[in-house]
Amino acid sequence: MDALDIFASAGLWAAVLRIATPLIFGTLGALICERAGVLNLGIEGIMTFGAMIGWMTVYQGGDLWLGLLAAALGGAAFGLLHALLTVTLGLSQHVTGLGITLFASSLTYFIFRLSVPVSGTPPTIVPFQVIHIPVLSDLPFLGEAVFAQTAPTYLAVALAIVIAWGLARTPLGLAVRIVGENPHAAEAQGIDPIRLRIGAVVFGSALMGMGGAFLTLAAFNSFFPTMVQGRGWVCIALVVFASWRPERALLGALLFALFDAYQLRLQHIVGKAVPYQLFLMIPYLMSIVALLVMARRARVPQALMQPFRRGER
Amino acid sequence: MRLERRANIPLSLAIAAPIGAVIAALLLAGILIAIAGAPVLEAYQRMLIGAFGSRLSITETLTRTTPLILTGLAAAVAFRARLWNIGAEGQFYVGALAAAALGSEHGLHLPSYALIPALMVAGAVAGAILLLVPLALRLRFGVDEVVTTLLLNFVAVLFVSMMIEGVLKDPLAFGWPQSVPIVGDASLPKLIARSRLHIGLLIAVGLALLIWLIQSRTLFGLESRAAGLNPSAARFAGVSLTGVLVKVACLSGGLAGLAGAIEVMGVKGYVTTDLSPGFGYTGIVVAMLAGLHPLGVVVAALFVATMFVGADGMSRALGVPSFIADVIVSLSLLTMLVGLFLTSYRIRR
Amino acid sequence: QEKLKVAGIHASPVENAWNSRLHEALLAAAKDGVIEYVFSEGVSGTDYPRAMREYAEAGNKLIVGESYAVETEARQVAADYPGTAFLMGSSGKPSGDNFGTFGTWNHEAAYLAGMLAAPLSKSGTFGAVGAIPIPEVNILINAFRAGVKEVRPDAKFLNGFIGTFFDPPKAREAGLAQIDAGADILFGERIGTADAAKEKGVKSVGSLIDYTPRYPETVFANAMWYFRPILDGAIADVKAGVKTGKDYSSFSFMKEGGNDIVFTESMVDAASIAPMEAKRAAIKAGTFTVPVDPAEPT
Amino acid sequence: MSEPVLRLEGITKRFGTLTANDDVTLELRQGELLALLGENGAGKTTLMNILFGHYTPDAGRVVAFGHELPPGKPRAAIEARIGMVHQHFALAANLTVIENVIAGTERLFSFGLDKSSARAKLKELSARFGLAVDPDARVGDLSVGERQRVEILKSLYRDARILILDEPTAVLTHQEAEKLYATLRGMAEKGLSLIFISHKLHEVLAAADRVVVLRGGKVVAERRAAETSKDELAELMVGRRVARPQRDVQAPGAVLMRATSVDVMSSGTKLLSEVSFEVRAGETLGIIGVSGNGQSALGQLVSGLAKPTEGRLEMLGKEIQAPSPRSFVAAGVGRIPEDRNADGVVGDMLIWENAVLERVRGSEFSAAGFVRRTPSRAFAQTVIERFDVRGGTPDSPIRLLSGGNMQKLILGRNLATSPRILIAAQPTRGLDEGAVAAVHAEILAARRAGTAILLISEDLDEILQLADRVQAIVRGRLSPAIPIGAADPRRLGLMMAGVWDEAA
Ligand SMILES: Nc1ncnc2c1ncn2[C@@H]1O[C@H](COP(=O)(O)OP(=O)(O)OP(=O)(O)O)[C@@H](O)[C@H]1O
Ligand SMILES: Nc1ncnc2c1ncn2[C@@H]1O[C@H](COP(=O)(O)OP(=O)(O)OP(=O)(O)O)[C@@H](O)[C@H]1O
Ligand SMILES: [Mg+2]
Ligand SMILES: [Mg+2]
Repeated sequence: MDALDIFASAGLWAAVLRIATPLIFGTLGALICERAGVLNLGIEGIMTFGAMIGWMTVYQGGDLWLGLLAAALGGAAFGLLHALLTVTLGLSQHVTGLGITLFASSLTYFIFRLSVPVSGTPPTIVPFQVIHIPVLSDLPFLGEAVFAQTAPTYLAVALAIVIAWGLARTPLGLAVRIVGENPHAAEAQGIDPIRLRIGAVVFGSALMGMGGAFLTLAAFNSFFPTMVQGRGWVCIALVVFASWRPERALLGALLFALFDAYQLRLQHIVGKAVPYQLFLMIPYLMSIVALLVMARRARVPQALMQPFRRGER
Repeated sequence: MRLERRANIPLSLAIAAPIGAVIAALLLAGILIAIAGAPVLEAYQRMLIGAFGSRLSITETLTRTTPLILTGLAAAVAFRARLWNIGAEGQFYVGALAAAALGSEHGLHLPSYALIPALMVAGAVAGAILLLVPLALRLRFGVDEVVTTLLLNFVAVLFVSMMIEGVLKDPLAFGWPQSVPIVGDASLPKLIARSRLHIGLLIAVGLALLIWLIQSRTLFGLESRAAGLNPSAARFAGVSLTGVLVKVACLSGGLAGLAGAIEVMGVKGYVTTDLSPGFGYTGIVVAMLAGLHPLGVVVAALFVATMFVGADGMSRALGVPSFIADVIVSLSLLTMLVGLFLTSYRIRR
Repeated sequence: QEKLKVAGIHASPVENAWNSRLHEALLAAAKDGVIEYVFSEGVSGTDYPRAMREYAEAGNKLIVGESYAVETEARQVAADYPGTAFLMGSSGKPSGDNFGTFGTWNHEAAYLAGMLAAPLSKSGTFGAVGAIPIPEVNILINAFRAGVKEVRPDAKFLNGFIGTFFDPPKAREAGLAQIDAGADILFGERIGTADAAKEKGVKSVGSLIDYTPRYPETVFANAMWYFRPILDGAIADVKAGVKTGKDYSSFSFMKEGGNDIVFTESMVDAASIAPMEAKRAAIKAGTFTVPVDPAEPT
Repeated sequence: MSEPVLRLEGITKRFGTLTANDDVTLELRQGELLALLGENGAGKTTLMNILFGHYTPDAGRVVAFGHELPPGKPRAAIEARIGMVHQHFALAANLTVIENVIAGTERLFSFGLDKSSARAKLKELSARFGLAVDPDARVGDLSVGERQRVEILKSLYRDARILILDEPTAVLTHQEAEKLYATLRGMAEKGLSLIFISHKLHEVLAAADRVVVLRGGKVVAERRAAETSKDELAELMVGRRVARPQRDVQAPGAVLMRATSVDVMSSGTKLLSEVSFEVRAGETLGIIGVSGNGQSALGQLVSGLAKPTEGRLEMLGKEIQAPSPRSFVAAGVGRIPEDRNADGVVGDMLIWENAVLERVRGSEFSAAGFVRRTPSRAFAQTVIERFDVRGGTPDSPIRLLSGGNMQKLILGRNLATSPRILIAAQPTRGLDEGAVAAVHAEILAARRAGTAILLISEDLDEILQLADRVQAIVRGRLSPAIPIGAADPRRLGLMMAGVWDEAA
């Protein structure tokens, strides 16, 4: 096998979808917050909490879907905290976000340690299994490459499409966009910018929680502290790369996952000739380049990071 | 509920708010401590002991304060001029790497009195360069620096990781990814024997004073303050915004890079990718708590270090999961943010 | 008899396989009434020396942990607290009278696991997933390969490093990538590898701890590492008041009970058991030495 | 006329210690066009913001079509069929016209967003009210006038029966303004009721049915438009008669500043084109124009903030090679920026710091990189005394000063150094009559002392009172100068509309 043959293997593409899934959830979540004008740097901590609480729910006997729901609710709760501080009070978004990340992750580890005293490797659950879709999963190559995923992966891709459509085509989506562009314009149209921003941050954070839960409910079967490993920051980068568009966020997550999956396979062929760090830098550098390209077109939500306080000029 | 900006901040409130915030954070953390089955009051007492109860704990608290002062200053001088440098973490790492590379066997061969300042300058220059990149993007292309500086943190850490697994790898470290160590002449003298406390603390406090002097007494201070508070008025008055921002970036990135260099020279001796437990990010917290005042940064850094070291010691003493320390630090940040907000706003109805 | 006060300082959360070996041995010793055990986990490099000093000042007589990320500072601490013994997983040398070190040597068991693995592969390709290429990991993987090669000299090997110690989903991806590339036996230095094997219905070998209960259909053999002999050795020295600044790695050897293979008979080729057991006896008897090769596997 | 469709009762609104609206009661009848008048800061916008629910009043209530509106809910106002055109447009620049118009019109949680029927309705409204605009254009690409139309269409789209317009003509050309008022009259005839705010008394008299005057947050008078005069309204607004100082005749000296065919470009658009003028010692050249026509760009050019892309700019007989604020200040140019809060002062810095900021690099105020604080404070004290700045000492933050006193300080820090040239951009914008008189007196004193003054102003009266010669600026071009003796409001009005006699 040489470096190019890798692209012809179905396993690569299946891996791309798997690796991308938590990133798709997280990126969509961060994107929704930002389209409404709120930068949510709490993402890394929220994903950590989601990973833990989702797993814990299932470990305590809950259904897998209940676990995913718990992760969403947990994410939403931290999102609400972030929103209360940054939207209602209008505090600095990046400082609060960093605080939430520290708070959510340390609280996660604390709770985990109290409820699961250690013994060897952490206990496991039975994770989401690959679903066999009649016909599609049996297709040659495609069946293996694309239709060999667990349910949350399909959910993530579907969500990306639904959110892309929703932002562009529904009254709610338009309201989110106008709040992120100019909350005063939104208010003048009878939209309550504060409630809408809170809603967007809560919903976006729920998605982040689900992204974290994918790691423990599908990608793996137990929770490890620090297992999120900077995936949240990758999502923040991907939102920028996607120029705040859900369909491009999906693409960006897949592209990044492709680099990662490729890198893991390339090692078999060339050893560690290319430092793996170079591959890991790609999403960040990609995003900075994207910012440069977009700079002239000002696609950034214009009210991003600008607090809106009612009755203030 | 409505928020209303206060016309002026009553002194009593300015004092009460931060105290109230700390109390609130401790009460909330108390719930968790109780859940963990430890005696809450004793826990608070243990925190105090953990931070100040012995020669060891005092020196440890001050050792941890040192990099926080520097990264706090880095954030404070930048934010003052409305340069949103979220990249102190990355600047810290490249500063550390520069100091380690030049301070090693293969680096500069200088006597100690020349080597130490040279390495500090090297660290500062490395940090400054890393911040000048996003600044150039902002000035040239109008790219917002919040996101670019944040993202460059991860690039910088990956770069450091690549270096310490590559050309700067310590061949004597048995394959562990760590940089070549600095030579003995490059390490900072200790302030107190048999402790980790080194003269970096004095340097940090001295720099805080110096920056305070610069900000309050010099032309650059006056102009950079004007540029931060009202860029368009500063421009009208003939202040070169670009010039101010470049200087501020050098100062801010330099301070963060210096923090990294000092941590290597004073404490660790070489670079690994876990050299910093988030000193760069915590520096932002410190700067915010200090209201961006350089002397306030010293106090805020001491506060954050106290909280962490105290809580960490408490967790060991009482067998509470050690993650409680970060919980307490983050809680006090969040409550402090709210507390400071309430000094400038009142809530009506 | 008075219990020895022992503190454990874990740089990672104790879920981490390596730390769990220390943690469990220490818990067991505490349960046996030999020691009193307190610990801290997830202690970052910046905080590690402070934790060492705090425990030393709190009157612990033996402090167990890992100095990989803080080699210089840890030795400094030991010098400052001559009354306390330090027993650290380390890549470096012992230091002074009270800074003892140990390596993680379960390569002998890995060699034996390789012998059992060899006939199980149809493709003749064997994968291995590691964190980063440090000698202890390299030696382990190379020993596994040597074991395989003894039985199947024509075997092909794949190797993947994931660049981090704490990303099981990524270890799983690395395992899947190797299966895609034809491997049908995986040597899992990292947790997560066996999940890939399980998912794809191939077999896997565990390292350090016994993964078989977790993956009963997948993990047929484990290269176990036992910390208790090292710990007992150090405790004995502390109690005897002799110098503890020495290398305790030799307690890791199979003949000391420091590492061994555990396997599920029903899952392996029955014909392969006898030669393996013979090798095992030879190792214990000292007539066979498993090669120690710290070079990075490719 | 008929029943009131809208009633504001006893509205009071405080910002901290400032009472912006004080027990205001107001009625609007069906089909009526009501003008709301008052000085800057009188509380007009605040009142309208309360009516529309942006602000919550401290006391009082709003009754529309017989129903009381809940306070602080724009949505309720919209549902009561009230529409508002904001002083600072409330538009999202990155969205299209149609998106700006339909946002919030449908139930949030529905699949709707029927753009095609919305487009049809918008086109119909555009045609009916003569408000042409492309529904699919990005709002950021529209001209100011078009954006104004979008603001109005937003309200009409929601079938507003009551329309509020806050200073709708401030950014429009004369013709655009006339067209707008014609449209508004048409709306009133179709049964809509309208309130508009304007500072332009002639517009008010021409368009409104009724005028309500606010002063210091209180309603001080109400008049039928047909039964009042400009003079009366002006006096009602200010509360007293204020005599502005008179200019005396004086022969001008040498040309101190000259521009020859200067162009200024900014990101691809030409802000100024072939601008030529000259100013002599002891003379005031007035530049009159409607906002948005290049007055700001001209102000920037002559303050050293914008560089000529073509043409020559000379000062004191020498061409300026590298214009910058610093080189202008060094050459002895005093500069008063058009927006004192944005460009004139740094609110959170002290008065003395603001007083010396422009000149701090000179040896008088600094040495070896350090600020010389004693002479700096002394300078500020001198300015405070000489120019009668009230409300602060050199060591108080400048934001505590009122607008007029702030302006006196800005004027003072420039005039205290006896500049050869003075650039005064909108020097009395937002000031009350007392302050206006003081500023005018200082400008005239400088003229007497031989300073060449370039006065950029939107205020006809100000130009007529201070200038010796006048040029109008229209779409980045300057008209030829006419002597003030030949100028009257009608002629200036025509010049501002771009109609100038090439021969003049
Ligand atoms: N949100 C606010 N917070 C604090 N003060 C305010 C606020 N809005 C208005 N003010 C103050 O209330 C007073 C009235 O302001 P308002 O904007 O209503 O005046 P206006 O009559 O519309 O003036 P203009 O002609 O300049 O538009 C001013 O002194 C203003 O500074
Ligand atoms: N955004 C605001 N928040 C709070 N108070 C404000 C705000 N804007 C203005 N004010 C207050 O409104 C008052 C009037 O301010 P303004 O600048 O309109 O002065 P002024 O009355 O016009 O003075 P002068 O007549 O001398 O020009 C000041 O006391 C100021 O503190
Ligand atoms: Mg005023
Ligand atoms: Mg107004």
